[in-house]
Amino acid sequence: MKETQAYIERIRRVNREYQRLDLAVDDSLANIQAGQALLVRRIEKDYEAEVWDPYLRELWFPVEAQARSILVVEQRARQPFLPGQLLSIIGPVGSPIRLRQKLRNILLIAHDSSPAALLFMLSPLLARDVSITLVLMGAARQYEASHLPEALELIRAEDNLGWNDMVMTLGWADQIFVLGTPGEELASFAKILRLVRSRRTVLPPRFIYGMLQRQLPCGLGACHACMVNTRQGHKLQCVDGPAFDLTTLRLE
Amino acid sequence: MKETQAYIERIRRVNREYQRLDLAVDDSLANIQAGQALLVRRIEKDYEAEVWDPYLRELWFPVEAQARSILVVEQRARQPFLPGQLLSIIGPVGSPIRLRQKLRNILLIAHDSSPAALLFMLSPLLARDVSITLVLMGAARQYEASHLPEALELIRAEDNLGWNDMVMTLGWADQIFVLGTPGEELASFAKILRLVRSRRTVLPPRFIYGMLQRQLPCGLGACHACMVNTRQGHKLQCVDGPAFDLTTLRLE
Amino acid sequence: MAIEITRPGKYSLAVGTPVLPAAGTLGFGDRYKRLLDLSKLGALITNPVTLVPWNPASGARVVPLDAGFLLHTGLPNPGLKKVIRQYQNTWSRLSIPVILHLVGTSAPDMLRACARLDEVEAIAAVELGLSDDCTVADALAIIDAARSLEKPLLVRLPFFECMQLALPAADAGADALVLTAAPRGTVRDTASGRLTSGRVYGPLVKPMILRLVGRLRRQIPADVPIIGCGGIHSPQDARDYIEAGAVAVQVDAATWAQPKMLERIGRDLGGWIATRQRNALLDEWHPDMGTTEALQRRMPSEDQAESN
Amino acid sequence: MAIEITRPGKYSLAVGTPVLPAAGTLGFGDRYKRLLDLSKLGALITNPVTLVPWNPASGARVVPLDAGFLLHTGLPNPGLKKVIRQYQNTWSRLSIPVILHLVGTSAPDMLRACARLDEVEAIAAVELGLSDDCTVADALAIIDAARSLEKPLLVRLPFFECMQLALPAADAGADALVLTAAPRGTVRDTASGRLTSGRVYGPLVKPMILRLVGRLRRQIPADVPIIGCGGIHSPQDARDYIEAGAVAVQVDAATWAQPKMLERIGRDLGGWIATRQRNALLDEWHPDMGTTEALQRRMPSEDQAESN
Ligand SMILES: Cc1cc2nc3c(=O)[nH]c(=O)nc-3n(C[C@H](O)[C@H](O)[C@H](O)COP(=O)(O)OP(=O)(O)OC[C@H]3O[C@@H](n4cnc5c(N)ncnc54)[C@H](O)[C@@H]3O)c2cc1C
Ligand SMILES: Cc1cc2nc3c(=O)[nH]c(=O)nc-3n(C[C@H](O)[C@H](O)[C@H](O)COP(=O)(O)OP(=O)(O)OC[C@H]3O[C@@H](n4cnc5c(N)ncnc54)[C@H](O)[C@@H]3O)c2cc1C
Ligand SMILES: Cc1cc2nc3c(=O)[nH]c(=O)nc-3n(C[C@H](O)[C@H](O)[C@H](O)COP(=O)(O)O)c2cc1C
Ligand SMILES: Cc1cc2nc3c(=O)[nH]c(=O)nc-3n(C[C@H](O)[C@H](O)[C@H](O)COP(=O)(O)O)c2cc1C
Ligand code: FES
Ligand code: FES
Repeated sequence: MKETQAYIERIRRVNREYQRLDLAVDDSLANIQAGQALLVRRIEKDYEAEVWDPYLRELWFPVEAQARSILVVEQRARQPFLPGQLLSIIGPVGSPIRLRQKLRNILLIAHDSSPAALLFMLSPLLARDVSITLVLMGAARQYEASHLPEALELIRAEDNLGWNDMVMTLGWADQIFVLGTPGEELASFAKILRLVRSRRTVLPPRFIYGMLQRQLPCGLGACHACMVNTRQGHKLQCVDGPAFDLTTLRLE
Repeated sequence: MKETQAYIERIRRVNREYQRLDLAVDDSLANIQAGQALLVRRIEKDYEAEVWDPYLRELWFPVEAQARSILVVEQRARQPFLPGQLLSIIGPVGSPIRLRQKLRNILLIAHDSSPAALLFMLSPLLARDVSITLVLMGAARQYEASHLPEALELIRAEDNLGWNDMVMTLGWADQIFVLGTPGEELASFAKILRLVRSRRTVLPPRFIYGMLQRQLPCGLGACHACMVNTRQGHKLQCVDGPAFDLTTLRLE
Repeated sequence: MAIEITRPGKYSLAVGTPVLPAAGTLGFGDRYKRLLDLSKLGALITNPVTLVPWNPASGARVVPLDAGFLLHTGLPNPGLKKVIRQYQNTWSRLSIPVILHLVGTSAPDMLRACARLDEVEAIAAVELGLSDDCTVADALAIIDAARSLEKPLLVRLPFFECMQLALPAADAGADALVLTAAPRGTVRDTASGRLTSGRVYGPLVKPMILRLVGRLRRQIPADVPIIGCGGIHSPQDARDYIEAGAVAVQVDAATWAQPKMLERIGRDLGGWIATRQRNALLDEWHPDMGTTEALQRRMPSEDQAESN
Repeated sequence: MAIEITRPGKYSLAVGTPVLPAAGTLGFGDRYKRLLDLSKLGALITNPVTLVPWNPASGARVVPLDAGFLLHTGLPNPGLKKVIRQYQNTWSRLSIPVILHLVGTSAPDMLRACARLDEVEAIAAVELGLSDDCTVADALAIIDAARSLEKPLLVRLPFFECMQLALPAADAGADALVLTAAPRGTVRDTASGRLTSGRVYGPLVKPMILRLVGRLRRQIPADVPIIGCGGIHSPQDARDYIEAGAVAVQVDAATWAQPKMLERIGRDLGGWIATRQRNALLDEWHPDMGTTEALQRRMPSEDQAESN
């Protein structure tokens, strides 16, 4: 956890809706892992002469690591970025997600959210021959996925959040990671959890995780704005998260 | 006086410090005259989704008219503009300056201010064979003028606001227009007026004008933030100005 | 649609649209005619007027801030007598009621001003502005004197003092409370380098005043309408005030940045917008485009932009 | 440099640098160690602590606004006993004094809390936070109980109520007044669509609080120092508060956006910056650059940019 500077090295439009930014980052971010994120602020040369809108740092989950010091992020294409733009980054923020050792089938679910926060694990998992299913639900069904690896099984859910072969997909999965509706993440997790429980009666620990993507004022455990209730007491998204076991998170 | 839209048609860097923007403007601005200005706000396609920083409209004095609906403005080169940028314009703001009929020699003075607000009259005056002297004083001495018409006589004042041949220049001038220190315009006018009075004992009416460039909240006489005191009572920069006869303006 | 924005009773004022310009925004009604359609607003509120003429403030008047600015005019005006003489014909010709904003200086001033105001038919109601330094006792004396008026009396409360003044003002006979005048602040004027005071405008003012409206709506008698004012920059901002308990709103500085926004908020809350479909009557829901329509004329088409 | 930030007398607190983090900004002192040099600040003020544990607020916690944001945490904390147990060693090791922020709930709570606080040597002073809904009588009872403390007592006043509470709080024995807590506001949470309340942060808060500081400095006894807090985002903002009469300042949300800014303000007002020349010790006056220095490494040179 450090404050460092980075700049936008390259900008690629990957499809109609999204662009990917290659960020040249400090070495301290070289070992960032899936689940961890960056708190990012655009800066000018003169750090003091800042624009205060937007005020808080944005939470960027990398989607790919290229060279040692190049992290790739995915942003809406209509967001105006320029190569050479300087960034101030606080990170890595959060704890790495904990994948099972003997993982064979992983299920990723994005409900009303871009799946970007789930994409960083794709390459390493594909390299380990893990089969990956990505289910896009609700508003996420509109997500354009043409740029994602072909080895990925992509499912667009139906209106009611279900999909063909849902029972099989849920049965096969060794581990599930869920992104929820922005601003309503807990309600969204509760819905998905109900769906999963209706197909699998026993949910072992460390089987299904919800990943929080709330805006973080401080990002390092000081302000307590990101606190969640769990059966093990209060936890912080920015320190203990972003992934929380959905069977222990209090979702009301 | 209307609210219309314009866009930036072309951007030219004219020297190290300045760029000129060609604005494609509404026909209602075709007859804008020297002294009049535009109140400008950058807008997006969706007028409601505005950024509120900067909040107030900027005051832009055109420096040149090209085709019927092209107005040129001069801006600092480091201001980031893009061709195609949409603008919302309220204008023309203010009253045209009143040039003498039989003008032969005009003296323009920019004290601590870019001379941009004085440049719109250059071409028409040069076409009428009027000789023009532009004196750059104080911080304005750094103004890069390589792009201004060669026919213009350019003088950079000395530290003490004087210059070689000052007595002659002041003696010859039929009319004088002065721009003052931003934020301290009245004090600045008072200084220049003292300087002129020390060389010419009689200052006829409509001989020496100060041009105000204060930021205008409304620009059309409603908010009364731009009020000045004159010997003829209160006047508004945005309606009666920007040029005021320095012998009638109350400068304290 | 007729919305009563003052207490029902002997004198009451109804407007067609619950959107008004805040005092000081539109001048006296003659300046914005070409930039917006006043008939889409509920009423005109005039610039502040004092019994005797006031001079403009000296020193810095406008200081830009982040997403806002500070303004200090000194409320210059030629005094009540001259204002009435100069503008009463303009007001008579307007299709909407005129509310004169009267600066609350002292009780004797108010008695004299009200006597004069009662004679002017073109004025439908009076909005009283109270000073920020005014004690509860001062305020009550001024309101009491202004209550001699035979027209509806709106009282606009200062920002910091409004929790204290609201209930006494309602009890003293205010027919409506306007919450609030723009908050006062002190900033460093970048030009002169000096600390300088004035009123602060910008979107960040809204959350604080919206909260005051919500709280005071629960505290003051239900028959005294509240009019919300502060930081309104969009139709949704205006609707937030209505949801918090205001019967109408006043829009201030946003009008200078985007004149048509005031009209658009008026159209929206006044029920004037019938449709928001693409290609519907352009003038109805892009009123700010005026006659230029540069968008249509020359903007690169969406598809071109996408294929870059 | 030693600056007394509380009333001279039996208990008084002096700091080396008149810049402090506002309560709630830095946690309990263990979180920001790698992002800023605490020794460049005058003291650490802890997150708010209550006698008994408090849970986090439900619903929206962070709502972005124009040049600002709204925050509502509910002040979650594990209660005084546990906080002391957990952090007193951390505090003992710090090179700057620690001020514990105590939430002023009730007089009996305060008596119990102060008895406990007096036992903890690592705590140099207490800052008392008063609720926005608290009447003058409530406030006095709470301050009176907290006055049982045998350490300096700073009192942080709520925004809207501070003109009313300042003089009574000083008379009741506050050793310093902190002006003010962040103002409360109500905004529409875009995610849920509901009106939601919390505290408002951003640069536009500063003009209003700066004015309050200027006015109150002239009203309260000269021996009661004022500490300014609200909307400080640069060394100049901090200096404005000092010019308006504050003896020290607290920096709040700016720290989250630019952690090094807090340190930079501390360096600036603490007299730590000896030079501002180009090519002077980089670490001294671009402390925010950390170890990356991307600027030097790869920025297109000025000349290239100029020749476009
Ligand atoms: C014993 C105790 C326990 C408490 N526990 C908690 C707690 O667990 N969590 C917590 O958050 N607070 C808690 N509080 C604090 C209490 O909620 C605060 O008094 C309140 O949040 C203060 O907010 P406010 O002053 O901004 O009031 P207001 O602005 O009046 O807001 C009060 C509530 O009404 C809503 N509201 C405001 N205006 C409107 C409107 N116009 N239309 C619709 N809704 C509106 C807001 O969303 C807000 O939640 C507790 C207080 C006490 C005394
Ligand atoms: C009869 C009468 C005539 C008046 N005439 C005029 C007039 O002609 N022009 C006019 O502008 N106002 C005039 N006023 C209004 C008077 O000045 C206001 O009461 C004052 O402006 C209120 O400002 P404030 O409440 O923001 O006070 P404050 O914030 O206390 O400000 C008062 C003045 O002190 C300065 N100041 C504030 N804080 C500091 C600080 N910390 N350090 C240094 N300076 C500081 C400010 O620049 C400001 O000018 C008049 C008032 C009366 C009663
Ligand atoms: C009781 C009172 C008397 C005032 N007298 C004068 C005055 O004589 N001249 C003047 O210019 N302003 C006067 N003002 C106006 C204030 O200076 C201040 O400008 C006004 O309240 C509004 O400020 P604003 O322009 O920042 O909105 C007076 C204000 C009050 C409340
Ligand atoms: C007297 C009082 C009692 C409070 N009790 C609780 C409580 O039991 N639980 C809680 O979460 N917050 C409680 N609060 C905290 C408020 O909800 C509020 O969050 C707090 O004052 C600060 O708000 P902020 O997080 O927006 O800064 C209490 C506040 C006060 C003043
Ligand atoms: S974001 Fe501040 S504690 Fe997590
Ligand atoms: S700018 Fe508003 S009256 Fe001149």
